[in-house]
Amino acid sequence: MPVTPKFPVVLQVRDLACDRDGRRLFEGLDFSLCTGTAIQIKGSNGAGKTTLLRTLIGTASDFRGEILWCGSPFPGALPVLRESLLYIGHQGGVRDSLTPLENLIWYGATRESALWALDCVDLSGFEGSLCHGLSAGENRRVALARLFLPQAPSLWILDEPFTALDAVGVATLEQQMAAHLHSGGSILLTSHQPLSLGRLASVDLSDFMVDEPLVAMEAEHVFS
Amino acid sequence: MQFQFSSFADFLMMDGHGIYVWISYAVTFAALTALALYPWITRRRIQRELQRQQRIVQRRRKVTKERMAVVESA
Amino acid sequence: MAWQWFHRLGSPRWFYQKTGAWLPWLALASAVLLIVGSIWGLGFAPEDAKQGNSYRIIFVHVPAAFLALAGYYLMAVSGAIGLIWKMKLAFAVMRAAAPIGAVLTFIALFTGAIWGKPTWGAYWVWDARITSMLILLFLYIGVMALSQAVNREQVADRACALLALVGTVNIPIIYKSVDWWFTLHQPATLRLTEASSIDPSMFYPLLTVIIGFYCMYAWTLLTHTRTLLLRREIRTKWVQQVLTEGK
Amino acid sequence: MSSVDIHPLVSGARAVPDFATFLRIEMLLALRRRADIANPLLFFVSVLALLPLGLGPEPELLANVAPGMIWVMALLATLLSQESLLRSDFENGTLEQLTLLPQPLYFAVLAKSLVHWIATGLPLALLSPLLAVMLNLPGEGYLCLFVSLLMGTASLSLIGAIGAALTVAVRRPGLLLALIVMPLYVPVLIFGTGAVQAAIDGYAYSAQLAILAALLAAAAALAPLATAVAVRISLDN
Repeated sequence: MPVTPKFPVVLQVRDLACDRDGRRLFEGLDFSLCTGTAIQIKGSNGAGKTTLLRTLIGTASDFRGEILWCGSPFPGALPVLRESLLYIGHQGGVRDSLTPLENLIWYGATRESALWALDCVDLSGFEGSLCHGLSAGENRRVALARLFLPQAPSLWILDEPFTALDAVGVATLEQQMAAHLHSGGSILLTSHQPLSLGRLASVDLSDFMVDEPLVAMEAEHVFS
Repeated sequence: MQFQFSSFADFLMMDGHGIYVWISYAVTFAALTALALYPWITRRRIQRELQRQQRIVQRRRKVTKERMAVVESA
Repeated sequence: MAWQWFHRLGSPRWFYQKTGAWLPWLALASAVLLIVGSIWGLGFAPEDAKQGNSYRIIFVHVPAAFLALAGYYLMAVSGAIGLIWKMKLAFAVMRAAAPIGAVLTFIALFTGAIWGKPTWGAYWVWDARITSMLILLFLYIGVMALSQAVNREQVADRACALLALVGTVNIPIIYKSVDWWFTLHQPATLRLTEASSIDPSMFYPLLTVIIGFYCMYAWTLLTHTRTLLLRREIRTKWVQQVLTEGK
Repeated sequence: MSSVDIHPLVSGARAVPDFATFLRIEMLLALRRRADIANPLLFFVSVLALLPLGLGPEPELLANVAPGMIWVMALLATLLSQESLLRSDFENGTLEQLTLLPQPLYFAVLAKSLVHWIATGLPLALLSPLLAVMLNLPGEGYLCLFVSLLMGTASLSLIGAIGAALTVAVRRPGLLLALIVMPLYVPVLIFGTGAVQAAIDGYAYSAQLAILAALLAAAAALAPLATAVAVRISLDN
């Protein structure tokens, strides 16, 4: 039996280019995400950070290049990827007519684990009040409580997870991320602020920007 | 096969049904003509749009070139 | 290989260059057939025994109604091809087919209403066919409204294709139900187009106009698709060449 | 093989809500946002109450228009409440989360349509005897009106969800949803009113009800599929 490496690759991106409204956002993007590591996607506003994440979870389908989940290519690999995916987007996926507890139960949590996770994000006591009564930061913490559920999926894709969080919240989240990486999970996140995580790589989308998005294209594409 | 009407006026009248028949044909061919003309109009608009975009690109190139020159000379 | 052929057919540039050669012939054929057929139908076909001269509207009403329905299926099929193979050309054809189909449906409705006046004594009668045509017009308008409302072209393409497909599944049901509804509410009156036995002296001009309409439809669809392609592919070199040279 | 070591493909054990949880929470939401759904319903019931004031109180006249009027109002009530079916979920990101679940979107969409029907069609069907009394519908039509509304509104909810999914990302949908969905509602309307009319006239109406049931079966099988595709299309934005 060959020596199994400590950090095998789960998600591979090869020569990826994403378009939006006929405008090329970035091209030639290459990176690999291994178990136990995190990648921080950087880039200025409009560089395509959110589009990249939405491409990787399969919501946006306008890309060229290759994306591989555990070696098998998109879009065939998407159903398997979704089984180990936890995605929190710009909109947290929290319904304001539900209580934090009900929101977590909708995500498949049991009552006990939901209460525990809410306690972790310092929302104990709020589990029974409707979310539209909570502040923006508190709503964000309800969304992030999913990361604290036991049996959280192994791949975390997070879009600006630190927005609207206070210093304590940021510290708690960083701690949880470190624990997740330690237990063999992997994280892909966009954030403007510097992170203190052990195994962290960063990808700057500005390095893959197209110089002149308006210039005439030589090649033509039959399939959109 | 022969012409069914005795005179041209008769042809236009069609026993009192002329108005209905002629309006139908007129509207049909007007609509078909409008359909046929529409691509021409759009094409002209696209041409103008392309010229506008090319002007923008040229201006941007010129501006960046000038700026580069300023930076290099400084 | 079959795939290569398919791939090439899907290339907007190949399509644009290839169809450019067909256009004059199609235009000529449709002009000749439409003019000959119309004059034949208006002046030389014999008068109808029951309806008199007003029946001459048949020569524009029937072809328009024919193509309005066929056009919807064509739109849905090209939408399906676009959805399955993500082919940009198929979406362009679909988008071009919507307004053309809507105009043809309007022609069929309008001439049907005009025809109703001398036949039934009223412009609008809730006849099964006219009602079905009206619903078809709404289906077309729905697709066009959706394509206008969605901002991103690619999303609009796929949304319209899906809507067209849903409409296609529904059209037979709608037609059957409207037919049933009509027989329920009204005893069979004089139908506008009795398909039973049409005399050859009326059938040949009708056939001429129908073929003329088909040619016209093909020509219109091609020109609309071509302009749509120019707009969508404006960033490619070949489109910019076409646009700057062909002034 | 490439030089990198690739993690073997394994299915993650992701906690996933079951259909019952799903349905329960959707019901809870419908209950808490009842104004969104109830207001169109109440609006059309009040329109029906205004109708005799406009048409005149003659019992025969009202009885003549009753089946059609009640059915058109049912159609408009389901249509108007359809717009809020997916919109708030789209805005708060829950709809996107729904598409990321490993199980097919079909069941989630079906649950949503079911809850929509329970919140609009069912109360409307239950209210129908009252509306029928107000509009002087002959007694023979009551049962048929109730049953046809029960089945017909379920089809309307299912079909309308397609339109709701297609227009969910449109910023100002206005009457777009109505424009898209209205033609698709025609068969249900025709057979619904046809059944009630037949019942009033003393004919057998089981054939029409059977067709309504067939339409419902087809809608339940196909409409959520189309809705699921439409949701994915709308989210790719």
